[in-house]
Amino acid sequence: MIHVLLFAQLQEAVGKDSLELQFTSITVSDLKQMLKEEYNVLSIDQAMTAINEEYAQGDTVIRDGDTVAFIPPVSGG
Amino acid sequence: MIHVLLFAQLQEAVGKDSLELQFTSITVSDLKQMLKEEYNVLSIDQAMTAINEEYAQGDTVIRDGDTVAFIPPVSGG
Amino acid sequence: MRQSDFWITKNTISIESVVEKVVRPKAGAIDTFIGTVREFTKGKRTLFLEYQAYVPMAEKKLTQIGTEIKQQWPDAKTAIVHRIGHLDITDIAVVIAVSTPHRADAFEACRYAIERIKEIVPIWKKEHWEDGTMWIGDQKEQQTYPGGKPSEEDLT
Amino acid sequence: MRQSDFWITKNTISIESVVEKVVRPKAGAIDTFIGTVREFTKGKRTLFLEYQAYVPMAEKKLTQIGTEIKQQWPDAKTAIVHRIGHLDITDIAVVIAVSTPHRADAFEACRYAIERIKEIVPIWKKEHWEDGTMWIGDQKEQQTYPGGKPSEEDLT
Repeated sequence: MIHVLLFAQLQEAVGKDSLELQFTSITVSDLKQMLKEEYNVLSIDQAMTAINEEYAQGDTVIRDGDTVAFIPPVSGG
Repeated sequence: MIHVLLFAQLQEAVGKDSLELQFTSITVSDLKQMLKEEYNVLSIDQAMTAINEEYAQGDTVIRDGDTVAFIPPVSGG
Repeated sequence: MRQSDFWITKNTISIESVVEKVVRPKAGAIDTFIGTVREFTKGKRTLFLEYQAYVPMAEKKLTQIGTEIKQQWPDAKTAIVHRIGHLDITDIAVVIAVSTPHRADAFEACRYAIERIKEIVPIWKKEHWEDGTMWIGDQKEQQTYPGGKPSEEDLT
Repeated sequence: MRQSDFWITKNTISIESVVEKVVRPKAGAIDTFIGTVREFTKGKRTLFLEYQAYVPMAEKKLTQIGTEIKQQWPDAKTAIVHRIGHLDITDIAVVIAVSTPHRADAFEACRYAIERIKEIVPIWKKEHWEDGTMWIGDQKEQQTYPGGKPSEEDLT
């Protein structure tokens, strides 16, 4: 099981703040592609990805038990 | 009458925080010279001068009723 | 008193509570940056804002900024708090405090901290304007990330 | 609330009381500089400090610095308070707050203010060290003024 966290415009586009997905392993890029198609959220392309609270690259493999967060361009301050 | 204000090391050197002097007019430079000799305060040469709370040049004439302050190098902050 | 020097809060931020974390005998200078909610941005009127954060990661990234500052300015001590939730005009959204022995470093390190917050800390601002709402991104006006990721340099 | 935004006090300075003078809807950024009493300077240990001011002129010159900032950064609002009398290690000697619509100006104007304080505001610091006392001058490490006066540029 992979825990997915969504924030800001992604959260509103998907209509949920988290998802539980039945993968044992998937790359960041593939997961993004899957979500883009499933929920029609094009803006996920602009989002950074964090695995277990650390930024990760597109080719990083997400494993069972990981928490993945999609992070739209930030605007703190 | 000219009112003279002294601060910091000048105040301690002269032993007073103010003086009343019987001049009707005198330049800043002449007043400094006079005080330097009278009180042996060489450090007055490093002091800036303010007349009525505005900085003044050495050739400015101080007049009866003016308040003159000698301002050693400042160290606020 | 709270343990960490880097935190997210839903409550009003007390500036003194942030500054007191960096006051110390070694320091003669403290620079603080305070971000407040501005009413007008490019002619558009903001009614209020909503900040959202990925809280545990945001606190981790704020802590990382403190570590980065320590590496560049070894004598510096940093504290940062960011508020989330509903904020009205003039409310304080963020307070950064950096103390150093001498003032030039405090200014530079504090400036560094606010720039880094806008790069790497997962916090989002939703503008509530008179005529609609929008999640604001990309305050630094960087390009979007083609690979969906910032460069190594941005993140480390 | 006090009328002026530029003042000298004998009491403990509340940072919030200075910041609240510059908070406003137009501003999104506030930079503050806080000067505190440092224990060690070039290896010498300070026990406490004594600040003296030519109060009415000092308040006038602080006000002038606010005016200078307004000329260079028209959207800025500034408040400055300086404490005098006996100050212990870590006590706050000065607080400057500058608010602007955008952050770069706040940092620059605040930095400008502290530099100008050290040039033109008649306030003096007496160090009380373990082994003696001294009035400190010339923090900017400028030359002494041969004519007993700073240049026009320094004063206007």
